[in-house]
Amino acid sequence: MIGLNHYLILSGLLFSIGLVGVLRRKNLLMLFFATEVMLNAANIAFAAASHFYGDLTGQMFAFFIVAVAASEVAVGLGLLIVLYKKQGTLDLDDLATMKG
Amino acid sequence: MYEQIAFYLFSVLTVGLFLVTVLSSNILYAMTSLAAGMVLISGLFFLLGADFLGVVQLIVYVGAVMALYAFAMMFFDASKEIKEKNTSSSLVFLLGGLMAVLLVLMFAAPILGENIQASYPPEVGATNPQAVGLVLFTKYLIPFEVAAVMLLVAMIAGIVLAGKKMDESLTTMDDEEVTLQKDKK
Amino acid sequence: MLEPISVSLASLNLVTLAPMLVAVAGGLILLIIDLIKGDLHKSLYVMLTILILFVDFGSVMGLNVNERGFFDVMLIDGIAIISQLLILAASMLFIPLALTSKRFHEYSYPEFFALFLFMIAGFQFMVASDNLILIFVGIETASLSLYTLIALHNRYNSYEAAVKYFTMGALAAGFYAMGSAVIYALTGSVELYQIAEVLQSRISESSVMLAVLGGSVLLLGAFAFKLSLFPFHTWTPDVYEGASAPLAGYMSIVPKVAALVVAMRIFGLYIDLGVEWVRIAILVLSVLTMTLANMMALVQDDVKRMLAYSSISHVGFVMAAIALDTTKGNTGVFLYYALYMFTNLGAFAMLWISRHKNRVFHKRFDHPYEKFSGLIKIMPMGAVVMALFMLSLAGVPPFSVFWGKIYIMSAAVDAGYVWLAVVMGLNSAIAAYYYLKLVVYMFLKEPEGNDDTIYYNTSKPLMSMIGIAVVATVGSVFFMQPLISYIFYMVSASGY
Amino acid sequence: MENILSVLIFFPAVAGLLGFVVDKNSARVYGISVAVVEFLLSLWLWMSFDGTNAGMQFVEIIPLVPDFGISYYVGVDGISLFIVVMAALMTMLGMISMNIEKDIKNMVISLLFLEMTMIGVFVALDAIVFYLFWELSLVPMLYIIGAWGGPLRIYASVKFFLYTFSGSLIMLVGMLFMAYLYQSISGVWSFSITDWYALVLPMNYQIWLFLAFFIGFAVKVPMFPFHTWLPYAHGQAPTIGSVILAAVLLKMGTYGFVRFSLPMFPDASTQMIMPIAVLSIIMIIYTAMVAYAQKDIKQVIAYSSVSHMGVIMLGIFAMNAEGIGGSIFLMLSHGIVSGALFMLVGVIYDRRHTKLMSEFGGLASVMPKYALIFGIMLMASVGLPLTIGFVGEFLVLLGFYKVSVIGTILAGTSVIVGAIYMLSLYKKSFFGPVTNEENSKLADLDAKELVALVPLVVIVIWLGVYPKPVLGPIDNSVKALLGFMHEKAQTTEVKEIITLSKNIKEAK
Amino acid sequence: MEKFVYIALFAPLVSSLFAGLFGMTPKKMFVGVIASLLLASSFVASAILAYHVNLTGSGIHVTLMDWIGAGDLKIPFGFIVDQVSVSMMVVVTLVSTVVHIYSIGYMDHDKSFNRFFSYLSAFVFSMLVLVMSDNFAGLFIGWEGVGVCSWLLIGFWYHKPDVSPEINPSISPSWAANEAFIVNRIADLGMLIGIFILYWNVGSLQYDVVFAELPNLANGVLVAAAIALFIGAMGKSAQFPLHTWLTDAMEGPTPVSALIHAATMVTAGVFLVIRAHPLFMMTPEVSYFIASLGTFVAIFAASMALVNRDLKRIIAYSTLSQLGYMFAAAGLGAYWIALFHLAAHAFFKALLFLGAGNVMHAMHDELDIFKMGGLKKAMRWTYIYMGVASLALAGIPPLAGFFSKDAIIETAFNEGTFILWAILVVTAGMTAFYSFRQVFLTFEGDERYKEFGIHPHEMYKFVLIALAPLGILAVIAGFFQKTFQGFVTDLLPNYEMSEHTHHLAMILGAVVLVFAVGGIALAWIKYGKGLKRNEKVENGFFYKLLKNQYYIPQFYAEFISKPYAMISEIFWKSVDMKIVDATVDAIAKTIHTTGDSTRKMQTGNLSNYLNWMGVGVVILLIAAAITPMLG
Repeated sequence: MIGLNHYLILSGLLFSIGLVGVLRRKNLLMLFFATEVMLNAANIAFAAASHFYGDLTGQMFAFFIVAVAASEVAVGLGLLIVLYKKQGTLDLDDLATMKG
Repeated sequence: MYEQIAFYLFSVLTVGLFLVTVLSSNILYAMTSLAAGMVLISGLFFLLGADFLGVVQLIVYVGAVMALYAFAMMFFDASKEIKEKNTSSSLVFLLGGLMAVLLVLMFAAPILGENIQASYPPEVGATNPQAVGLVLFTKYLIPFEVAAVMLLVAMIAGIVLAGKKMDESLTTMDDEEVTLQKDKK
Repeated sequence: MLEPISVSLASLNLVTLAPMLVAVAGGLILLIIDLIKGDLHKSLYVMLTILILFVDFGSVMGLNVNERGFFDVMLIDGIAIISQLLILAASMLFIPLALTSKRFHEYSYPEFFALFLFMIAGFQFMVASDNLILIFVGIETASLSLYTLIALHNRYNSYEAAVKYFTMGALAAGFYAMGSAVIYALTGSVELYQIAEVLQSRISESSVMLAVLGGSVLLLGAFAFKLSLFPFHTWTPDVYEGASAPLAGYMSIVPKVAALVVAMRIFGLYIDLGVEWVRIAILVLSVLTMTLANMMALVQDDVKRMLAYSSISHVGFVMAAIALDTTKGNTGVFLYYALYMFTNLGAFAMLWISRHKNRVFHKRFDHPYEKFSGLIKIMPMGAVVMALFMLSLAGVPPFSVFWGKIYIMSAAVDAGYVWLAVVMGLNSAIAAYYYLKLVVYMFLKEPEGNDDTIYYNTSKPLMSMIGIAVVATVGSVFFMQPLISYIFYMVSASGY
Repeated sequence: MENILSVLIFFPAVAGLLGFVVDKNSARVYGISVAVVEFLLSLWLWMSFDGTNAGMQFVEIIPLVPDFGISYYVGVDGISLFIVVMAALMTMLGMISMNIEKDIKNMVISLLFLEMTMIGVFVALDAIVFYLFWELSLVPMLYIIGAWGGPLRIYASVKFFLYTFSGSLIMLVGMLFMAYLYQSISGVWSFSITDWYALVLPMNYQIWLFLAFFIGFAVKVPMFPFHTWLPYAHGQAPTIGSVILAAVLLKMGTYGFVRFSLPMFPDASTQMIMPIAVLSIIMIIYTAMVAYAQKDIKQVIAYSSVSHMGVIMLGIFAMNAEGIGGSIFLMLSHGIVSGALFMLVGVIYDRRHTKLMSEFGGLASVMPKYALIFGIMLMASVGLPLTIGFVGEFLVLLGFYKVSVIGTILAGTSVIVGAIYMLSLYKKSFFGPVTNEENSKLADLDAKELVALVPLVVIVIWLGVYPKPVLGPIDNSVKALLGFMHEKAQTTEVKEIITLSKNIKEAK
Repeated sequence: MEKFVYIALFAPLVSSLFAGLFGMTPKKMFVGVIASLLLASSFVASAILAYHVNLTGSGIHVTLMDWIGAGDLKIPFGFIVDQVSVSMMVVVTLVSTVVHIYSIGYMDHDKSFNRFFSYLSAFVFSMLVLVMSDNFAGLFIGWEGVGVCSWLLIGFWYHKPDVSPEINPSISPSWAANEAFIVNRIADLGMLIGIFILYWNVGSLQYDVVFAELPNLANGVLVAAAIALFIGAMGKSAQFPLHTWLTDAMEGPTPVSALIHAATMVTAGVFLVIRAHPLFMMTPEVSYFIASLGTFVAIFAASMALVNRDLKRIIAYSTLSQLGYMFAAAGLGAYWIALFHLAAHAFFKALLFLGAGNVMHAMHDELDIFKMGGLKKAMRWTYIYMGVASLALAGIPPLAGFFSKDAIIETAFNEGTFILWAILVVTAGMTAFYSFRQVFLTFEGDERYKEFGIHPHEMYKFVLIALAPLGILAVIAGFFQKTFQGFVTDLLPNYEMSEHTHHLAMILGAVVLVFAVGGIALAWIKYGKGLKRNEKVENGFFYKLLKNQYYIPQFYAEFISKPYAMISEIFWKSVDMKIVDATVDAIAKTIHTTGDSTRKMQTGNLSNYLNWMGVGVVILLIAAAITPMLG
C-alpha cells in the first residue's frame, strides 16, 4: 500500500534534488528551473497530505504555490532581461561587483 | 496494485528527470526534462485524486511557465551548450545528500496524524474541481484575490523591467543629459 | 447540483480587509491615472501615495483588536495593528524621499508608486493573518514588488542586487513551502491556532519530533532569510548597496517588521508548546547575527554597507527578543522598531541627500567614509544631524534607539537571560565603534576633495523628513510612555 | 528656588544650544559668562543647602515613563553637592584659562553640553537618568579630545569612548537586573536609586550586581588594569579637556561606587573589600612608578591621577566615616589640584608646544610666578598638610587602617612615591640652570592665567586650613550612608566591618 | 596670656607672608629687618610665656578652631604651651632671631634675599606649630611644614646644575632638597601609621587624651605605636639609615644649615620622643633600641666627620652625632637631659654653623678646609666664636656642652649600659678631635687660601654682634642645668643619678674630659701647625671607607634609586604598554580581524550565498535531528 510517507519521501528527494540544482547552477535561467523543482516537491507533499487527511487545504496551498511560481517566473525573467541587456550573460559568477 | 505501480513508475521517472534538469549542462535537455517531470507530477496529482490541481499543473506549468522559459531561452540565446565554471563542488552534493537523508529520515516517521479532523473535507457528492471551487471561493477567497494582485504585480514588473524605458538610466545621467533626452522626445 | 452557499456579509467582517483594500485600490487608481494621462510629475504620485497611505493608516486605526474576518483568514490582533501602523508610518516617511532635486530613474515610473502600494498591501496581508497560505501569498506579493522596486533604480548594481535578492528569495520560498508542507502533513491544517492545538496533542510522539523540528527549521530558514539572520544574511549588504538609499533604509525596517510579526506568530507557537529547541536555535542565530554582523560592519569602507551590516545586527538584537517569548520581549520588538525606524530612515535619508550620480570619492562606493571627512566644517548642521543618528544607533541615551535597547535588554533580564543582555551590551559596544567611525570622520578629520558637492541631492521635502526624524530621535523620551503603554496593551491583548 | 537642580542641569545645555547663534569672535566671552552664571548658581545651591540634613535635598521627581519606572528624579546630598560645585567651578576656570583659537565656538558649545552632563550625573537619582548623563558625557569629551588634541587624538578619543562605553553597558545590564529584582519584589517598576536602596538582596545577587556595576565604574575611575585609556586621553587632549577629564569625569566612577555599590550591595561590598583594596594598592604604587618613568609632564600628571584615584577607591572601601568622607573630600581636592596641574601644563605647552621635561629646566628662574603656583599645586598633590590634598589622603589612610594595617602601609607609600615623581618632575623642569635657549625668554603667567589659577590656589589653601564647611555636610551624609548600610547588612560580620561612628551608635 | 601664644606663633607667619609679598622683587633691606623684628617679638613672647609657665607651673592650652572633623575624628588647631614646648619655643625663636639677623648680612648679595626671609620665617612658623601643637595631627602639620621649608631652603639655589657625585657628593641643591624631602617622607609614613594606631585604639589624637588612655592599651599596640612614631623621628632627626640627607642638606645657605639642620628641625625627632614620653616609658624595649641606635649614630657620624674636608659637612656630621647623644638620653629615660642637650646643642651648633658661614662668606663659598688655614688673622671674632662653640661641642668645662653631654654619658653609666657608655665616651674624644681638626685647619697654620687668590675679610659688625647671644649661651648655658631641670621636670619625669653614680660622677667626668682633651691635643699635634697630608693613611681602607660615608650613598644609589628607576621604566614600557594596554588593543584587534575574516564569506558570488543558506538549513536540520536523540 502506498502511504503518505511514500509521497513525502518522494517529495523530500525531489526537494533535495532541487536544492542541489539551486546550489550548483551558475546559469541563472537553469537555476530558476531548480527552484521550480523545489516548489513542485512541496506541491506533491501538499497534495499527498491533502489526500490522506481528506482535506482540501493542501490542494489549496499547492494551488497558490503554482500561482506564486508563475509570478516568480514573470518577475524573474524580467530581471534576467534587464540584466542580460546590461551584462550580456546570465552567468552568476560574473555577478559579483558588490562584495565584502 | 496499479496505484503502486503508477506511483513507483512516476516517482522513479520524476526523480530521474529532475536529476537531468539539475545536472545536465544542456539547457534544452534540462528544460525538456523539467517539463516532462512536471507532467509526471500532474500524474501523481491525479493519482492522489487532486484532479483540478493536476490540470492546473499541466496548464500553468507545462503550458505557461515552460513556454515562458522557452521564450526566455531563445531570447538569451542559450540554446547552445552552456559552460558553467566551478560547478562540481562536492559541498553541494554533500549538502544535497545530507538534506535528502534528513528529509527521508523525517518523512519516514509515522507522520500522518490520527484523529485529525479534516477542516475542509470535500463536499459530499462534489467532483474534485467543484469541491476545490467551493473552498477556494469561500475560505480562500482572500488569498485568491491577493494572488490576483500578485499576478498583477508580476505582470507590471515584467512589463516595466523588460520595457524599453529601462534601456536608459536616469539614475546615472547628469541633469543636462536628462533634459537633453527629454527635448529629443 | 450542489447547494448554493450563502454567506452573510456581516459574518465576513469586511472592515478587517479595509486597510489592504485601500492600498490595493490606491495602487490601481495610480495605474489608471497613468493610463489616462501620462507624463504627470512624480510629485503628484508622491502626494497621492501619501494620501492613500494616510487613509490606510486611518482605517488601521479604526480596527478593533482581536477580530477575525473572512472565514477567519484575516486576523486583526494587536500585533497586526501595531505592525501595520509601523509599516504605514515608515512608508509615509519613505515616500517623500522621492522628491529629490535630482532625477532618479525609478521615480519616473508611475508604476513605481503602484507597486509600492501593492507591496504595502502584501505586507499588510502578511501580518494580518495566521493562515500560512495568506502569509505566503502576502510575502510573495510584497517581495516581488520589492525586487522590482530595487531593479527600477536602474543601474548595474541595482540589477545585481535585485537578482541576488530574487534568487535567494526563491530558495527561501522553497523552504517556506516545504516547511508548511511538513507542518500540514503533521497537523492537517495551515492555520496557526489549529496547528497549535494539533501539535499540542502530538508533541509527545517522539517519532515525529524530527518532523516537528524539521518543519520549524525549514520555516526558520525562510524567515532567517527575510530577516537576514546569519548565515542567511548574505544578500543584505549587497542589496542595500545596490538599492537606492531610501529604499535600503526602508528595507531595513518594513519587511523586517512584517517578517518579525510572522516569526513571532510561528515561532512563538513553537516556544509556547515547549519546544525549547526552537528557542535555542533562534537565540544562537540571533547572537551569531548580531556579533558577526557587527564585526563585519567594523571593517566596511562604505557608510551604506556599514549601515546595512548594522541593520543586520539590529535584527539579531530584536530576534533574540522574540526567542524570549514574553509579552515584554514582544513589546520590545515593536518598540525597538518604532524608535529605530526614525533614526535609521533618517540616517539613510542623509545618505540619500548626499548621493551623487557619479562616484566622486571612490570608484566603487557611493558613500565611502572619506566623503564625510570634515563635514562639520562644510555643513555643520548636516554633520550634527548625522552624528545624532549615529549616536542613536549606537544606543547612546537619550536618543531613540537607546530606549528600545534597554527595553529589550530589560526583557532579556526579566526572562532570566542575563547572559543575553550582557552579549547585547557587548555588541552595542562593538557597534559603537563603527558608528563612531563616521562621527570621527565627520568631526575630527579634515575635509577631502571639493567641499561644496556633498549635499547635492537635497530638497525641502528631504529636509523636512530629516527634521521629523531628528525630532523623533531626540525627543523620544517624551513619547516613550504612551508608546510603551500602547504597544504593551496591544501585544498583551493579542496574547503574545 | 526648589527646582534649582534642573536649572543647574539645563541652563548650560540651553546656553549651549543658543551658542550656535553667537558669533565666533564672541563665543569665548559667551562661554565664560554662562559658566560664571552657572557657577554662581551652584554657589547658590550650596548656600541654600542645609548642611545638617543628611538626606536628599532639592528633590524633583517628574515621571517620564511610569510604566517602566523611569522618572526624571534629581536631588543632592552632602556627597554630591560639592562635586557639583566643583564641576561648575572647574568648567568656569577652564574656560577662562582656555587658550584655543581654532573653532572656539564649537569648543564652547561642547564644554557647555559637557557641563550639563557632568552636573546631571552627580544629581541624578534615577538610574536611567544617571546612565543617560553618564553616556552623554562621553560625546562632548570625544569631540574635545578628537578635534583639538595631539597627533594621536583620534585613537585616544575613540579608545576613551569605546572603553568607557563598553564598561557602562555591562553596568546597564546590572541596572536592568536591579530594576527587575525590584519589580519582582515590589511589583512595580522603578529605576529610582532611593527605591533600590530599600532592596535587601541575597548575597549571590549582590555579588553579581556589584561586579556589573564595578565594571562600569572601574573603567571610568580608572582602576588598574582598566586604566590604559587614560594616559592616551590625557596625553592627547587639549588642556581644557584634560582639566575637565581629571577634575570631574573621573570622579563619576568613584562617585558611582558611593552612590550605587555601597548602599545597594553592602554585603557584597564588604566581601569585595580585599580584591578592590589589592587593585587599589597596585594602582597606587604601580602607576606612581609608571608616572616616575614618564618623559612628558602631562603624562606624569595623568598617571598620578590614576594613583590618586587608587587612594580614593581605598577610602571608599574602608567602610567607615573617616575613609569614605576622606574619599569624597579627596575627590574634590584631586579635582582641583589635578585640574590646576593640567592647566599649568597647558600654560607651558602654549608657550613652547612641547611637554617633554627634557626640553625644560630652570623654569623657576624664568617664570617665578608659574613656578610658585606649580609648586603649591605640587605640594597639594603630594598631600602636604594645610593644603587641600592632605585632608582627604590623611582621612582615607586613617580610615583604611581600620581595614588592613599592611594595606595602609602599602597604600601609605603613596606619600613617598607621589613625592618621588612629583619632585623629580619639578626638579627636571623648574630647577637647574636654563639650558635651553628657547626657555630663557618665556613670559610668566599672564592676567588670564592668573585669574584662572589664583582662585584654585586660594581654594587649595583655604580648604586645607579650614575644610569644615565642606567636610561637615559630607560627613553628615556619609554617616547617614553608613548607618543605612549597617542597618541593611545581613550578617553580623558585615555589620562589624561597617564601622559606625560612635555618635551614631549612641543615637541608637 | 593667650595673646602671647598667638604672637609667638603667628609673628613668624606674618613675617613670612610679608616677605613673600616681595618674593619676586629685588632685594629690599627692610624685609630682612622687619622679619627679624617680628621674630624677635616672637622670641620675646616665648620668653614671657616661659616665665609665665615657670611662675604658674601649668601650661596654657588654647584652641584656635576646628580643623578636620570626619566620623569620630576631631582635630582642632589646638596649642599647648607647657614646660617642654615653651623650652623648645624659646630655643627655636632665639636661634631663629639670631639667624634672621645673621642672614641680613649673609644673604646680602643674593638676588633672592626677600624670598629667603619668606622661607625662613615660614620655617619658624612650621617649627612652632610642631612644638606647640596639642595633638599628633597638629604636630604632623608642623612636621611636614618644616619638611617643605627645608626642601625650599636646601634647594634655595635651585639654579645650580647637577654635577657628578665625585665632584660634589650632594650633586646639586635641588637634588639634595629632593633627597631630604623624600627620605623624610619615608619616615613620615611611619609617623602616620603611628598616628593611625593611636587613633584607632584611643579614638583621639589629643596628647592628653592619648596619654591618659595608654595604660589601658595592650602592650603590642604600645610597641607598634612607639616604633611607628620613632620611625618618623628617625627621618627628621636623620638617624641611621635615613641619615644621608642631612649632610647633603648642607647645599642650602649656611643660615639654613644653622637653623634647620642643626638647631631646630633635626631635633624634632628628639622632641617627639620627649613629647610622647609616656608612650616610650611604657615601652622599654623600644626605648632601649632608641638609645642603642642613638649611641650607634653618635659614633658612626663622628667617625665620618674625622676625615671629611668639607667645613659644613663636618659640622653636619657632628650634628648627627649629637642627635645620637640626645636619642641615647631620651631612650634611657633621661628626657630632661635630652631636652637640655637639645637646647645647649642648639646654641653652640648654631654658632658653629654661623661661624662657618662667616668663613664661607670670607672664602667666597669655598668649603674645603684643606684650602684654608691661618684665617685667624683676618677673622678674629669668628675664630673666637667657632673656638668657643667647638669647645662647647667637645665638652670642655665649663661650657654648655660639658654639662649637657656629660649628663648623657653619666646616664648611660647610671643605667648600667656600659657598652653604650664606653661608646659615648670614645665618641666624645672623637668629637673633640674632629672639631678641632676643623678649627685648626681653618684658622691656624699656613695660609693655604692664598694660592687661590682669595682675600678673606671679617663679617659685618652687626652680624658678629648678633652672634653674641649664642656665644654667651654656649658658654653659660650649662650653669642653668639645675634650673632647667627644675623647670621641665614639672612635666617630664625627673631623672636623677643613683647614689652610686653620684659618687663616681667626678671620676666619670674626668674620663670623658681626658678623652676630650686628648682629642683636642691630637688635633693640635696633627693640624695645629699646618696641613701635613699622609698619603698612606689617605689610601688606607678605613680612611676611604669613612671618606665615602661607608659607601652608604653609593649603596642607596645603586640598590634603591637605580632599581626604582629601572623598575618604573619596566612597568611603563613593558607592563603598562606591552601587557595591559596591548591586551586591550589585542581584544579590539581580534574583533577587527574576526570581522575581516568573516567578511570574506561575503564574496559577492550568488552561488556562495545560496550555499550559505543551504549550509544554514542543513546544519539546523542536523541539529534538529540530533536533539531528539539526545533527549
